[in-house]
Amino acid sequence: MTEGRGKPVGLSGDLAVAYAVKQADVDVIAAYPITPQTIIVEKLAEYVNDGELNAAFVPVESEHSALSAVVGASLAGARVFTATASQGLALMYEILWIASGLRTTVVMALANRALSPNINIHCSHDDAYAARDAGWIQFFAENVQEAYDLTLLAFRVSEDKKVLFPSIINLDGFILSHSLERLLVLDDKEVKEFLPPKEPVNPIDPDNPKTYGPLDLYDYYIEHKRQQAEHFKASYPRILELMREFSEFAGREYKPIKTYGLEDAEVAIMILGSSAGTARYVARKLRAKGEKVGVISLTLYRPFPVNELLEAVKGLKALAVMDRSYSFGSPGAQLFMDVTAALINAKEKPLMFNVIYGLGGRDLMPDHIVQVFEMAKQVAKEGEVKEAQVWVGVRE
Amino acid sequence: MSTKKLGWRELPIGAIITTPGNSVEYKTGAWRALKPVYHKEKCVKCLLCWIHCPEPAIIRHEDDTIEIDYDYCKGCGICANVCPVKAIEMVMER
Amino acid sequence: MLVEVRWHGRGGQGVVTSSELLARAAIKEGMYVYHAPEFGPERRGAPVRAYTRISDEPIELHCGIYEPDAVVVIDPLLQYDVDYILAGIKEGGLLVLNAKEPADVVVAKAKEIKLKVWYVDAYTIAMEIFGRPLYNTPMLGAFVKASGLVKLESVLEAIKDRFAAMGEEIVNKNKEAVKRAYEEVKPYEY
Amino acid sequence: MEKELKLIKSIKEIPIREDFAPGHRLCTGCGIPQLVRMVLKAIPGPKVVVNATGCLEVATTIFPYTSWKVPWVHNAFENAAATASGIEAAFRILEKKRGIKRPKIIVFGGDGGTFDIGLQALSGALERGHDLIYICYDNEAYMNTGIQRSSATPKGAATTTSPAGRVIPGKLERKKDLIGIAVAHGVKYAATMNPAYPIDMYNKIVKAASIEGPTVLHYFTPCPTGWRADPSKSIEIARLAVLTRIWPLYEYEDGKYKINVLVKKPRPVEEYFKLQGRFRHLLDPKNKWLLEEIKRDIEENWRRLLRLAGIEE
Repeated sequence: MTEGRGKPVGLSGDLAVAYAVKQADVDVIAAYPITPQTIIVEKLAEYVNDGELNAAFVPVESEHSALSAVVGASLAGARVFTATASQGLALMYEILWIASGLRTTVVMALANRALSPNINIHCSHDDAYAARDAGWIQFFAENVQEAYDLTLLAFRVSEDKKVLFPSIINLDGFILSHSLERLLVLDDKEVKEFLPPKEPVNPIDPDNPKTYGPLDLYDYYIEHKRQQAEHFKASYPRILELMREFSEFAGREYKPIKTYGLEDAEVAIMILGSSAGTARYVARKLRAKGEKVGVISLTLYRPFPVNELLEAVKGLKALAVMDRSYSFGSPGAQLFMDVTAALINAKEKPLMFNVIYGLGGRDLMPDHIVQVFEMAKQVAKEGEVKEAQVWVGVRE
Repeated sequence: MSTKKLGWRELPIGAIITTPGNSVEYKTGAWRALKPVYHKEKCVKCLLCWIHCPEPAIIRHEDDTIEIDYDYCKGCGICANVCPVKAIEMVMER
Repeated sequence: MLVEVRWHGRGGQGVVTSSELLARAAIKEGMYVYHAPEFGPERRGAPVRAYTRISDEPIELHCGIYEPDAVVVIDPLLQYDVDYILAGIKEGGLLVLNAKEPADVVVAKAKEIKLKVWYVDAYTIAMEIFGRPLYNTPMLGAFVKASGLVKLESVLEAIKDRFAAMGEEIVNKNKEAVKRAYEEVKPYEY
Repeated sequence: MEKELKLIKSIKEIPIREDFAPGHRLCTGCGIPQLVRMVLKAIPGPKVVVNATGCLEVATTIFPYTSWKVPWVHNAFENAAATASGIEAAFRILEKKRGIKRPKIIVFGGDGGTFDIGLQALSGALERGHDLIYICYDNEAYMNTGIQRSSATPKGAATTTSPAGRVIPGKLERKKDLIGIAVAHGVKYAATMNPAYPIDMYNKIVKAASIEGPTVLHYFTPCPTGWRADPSKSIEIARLAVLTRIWPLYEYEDGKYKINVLVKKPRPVEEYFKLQGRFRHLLDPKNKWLLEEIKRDIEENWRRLLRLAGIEE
């Protein structure tokens, strides 16, 4: 990541998100506290009560109501924000689908946290994956700078007339949410240039009454779903354009997919969130010793960058797809299923296996990454996958 | 929205309905078994039938006489029941 | 250059704040940082760790610190818990203790792995300045002197930013605590 | 600033304009449309309707048709009050920031969406003090899913999940006190309404709409299907509910309770029960104990209201 524009400051992931939301001049915030997201909404409440942000802060009584309220506010034409994690996302689940189906422009920060049981406040990607089918654009931040930038970008993307879908910015609970990093923050005026006030499409208007959220039976439901699906797919090139625009604007490059070392890598790790940096750190050291290893990570998880992935894996002999979650009874965990499905018809594709790591905040250490690269090398050497799914960082 | 069922490309986004009150295109009069008949000469213009009608299928005129809109009347009989002077009578549909 | 510092203390002593202030001071000098509290519900009195990673290049590592270049023990009693505080510390690394005199047990181990040991009586400093055993800013001052990693002025500025909302008195007391420890901390001669 | 209230004395004063179109698919003889028509008539300015999942929602907006000539929003079952909160908050801030005119927010929820699954969201909205009128159309069971008991189902009523069985003769629990719940949240105005009393109803809606902040209206909704009653008798049944003291018409305003229809000599509850299949088993001598219990409950509730209204017995 290049430096780009902005003033250097030290902020935690949560505070960086809150700062971006303030700069976005959001109109309505509704949220319910849940660790590790709480700091975001506490800070936003402070901005509002100190008069630094002219927004309505709706201190709802549950996450279900948080998302319900911002859905309503978005339909009314407001720029809206909420944040949650884990159980909160699970409680919102029903409304996730409605938020997308009604084509709202909700932006939500998800400070990724493991789902119960057992209750744990630390990082897993269970919550992000739980939202994957619901029609939300999903970004994964790798560091605090990205959490900030992607929050600003998310408003622009969601409200774009060629998109009109809600967005989630994933930031690893504690590892990013509560950790302070140096980042560059843009000037308020610059943010306004990139992100002008929302121009609502079909807002609630008593002079032009519309019916939102009707009963939709078998004679129309499937057409509406098809439309939503096609529009979601079609949003992809537009998201790409907006990522490019933001990159130029901020001087920091954003692409749906990040690759490292793939020009000559024989084996690679694919991973989401803050651990991508750890993987790259290890890969860099290994490459310095002449090992042909690489790392793939996603900044954009939904819509899934299929073509970019196809391009990236060319020449790879083995790919370890790492999931910070588990999908019971399925052929692989969630990212693994995405990746294998994306590559299924590719002429050239690596052997793939799934690595489960980091559940409930178990630290992913550089040694674990070394271990996974070793497994990948073994698979590449043997030309077959003996174990389709393995766990690292767990006591046997 | 006409009777032609639109494809996904033509439908408004978000499944919204942009034509307020277009349920009038759906005639519920066919549900009716009993039919209210209005006897204007008996009517005392109390408007109880008008205010209690669940559709609304009772049209209130400027002079507070009424007219029954058989396109929508489901024949519940509330109007006949609330009429204090029996100006509405329920009869067999056919 | 990548320097990894691990802070040891107990809940309520400001371990996390020490690490955060160091990170903020480093940012002022144009460096990259990753400051992370030990993740877990904080309980007053329970042992707590915090991590500061400082580099002149962007930091990609997002994991805990297992092989620190420096360890700062802000609680005076934890120096007896030698294996815990020195776990993974690099040979020849820096150890900063809150102690009138380093305990024999810690000195013995430190000598074995050639640590540079510095110590300061942060208890006395804290009691005289705050009237309470608040060790975070004195131990930060001690670390800054012992490590030379950041300038004293950067730390003082970071304190001003961090405590401004709490009023001038708090800012000044913390500055004073940093400065006194900065002056009083001394290397242990084996 | 006191707004001048346009209260009415005669049905003739009720505006002709209809913002609720026919062609909806509510059951024959349903009591809900009368409420909706009245609300849209009594609140003339710009307004937005938020609707919880339920009979009203499904029957009036079957895509591609809508009976609504005002903006209408349905989100889900339990979150109408939360959705309305967000809309209200949005318009309030958009009014400040962009000069957009703030409409009146009206919420309709059935008894399921209000008493049960939506109670938390309603409590939150009332506590936060959003400027909205929450109206519960209470048909005393989950009618949309096919007549299952709710916490608004009255004692003794048979539903599909509280059937009049050989051992347990219908629902044995009392109905929740929605107005009490609303008042406990500190709302300025709350009232019960009944379709047999249209002028009272109209004026209550006008009063509720005149208040800045949350208000709660509780409407008795005859349901011929769920109550196993003659659709033509919906209004007759509704009136009997008041005259038997089963559904007292009262309001809470500025800290005071007022009984709007002071029933001096109540009609026998049996008259009300015999018109509805859901209560018919109560007239069986073997269930006399339950009937007696219900009568005591009604009596007790009436005395409670008299006390609240400061009326000597």
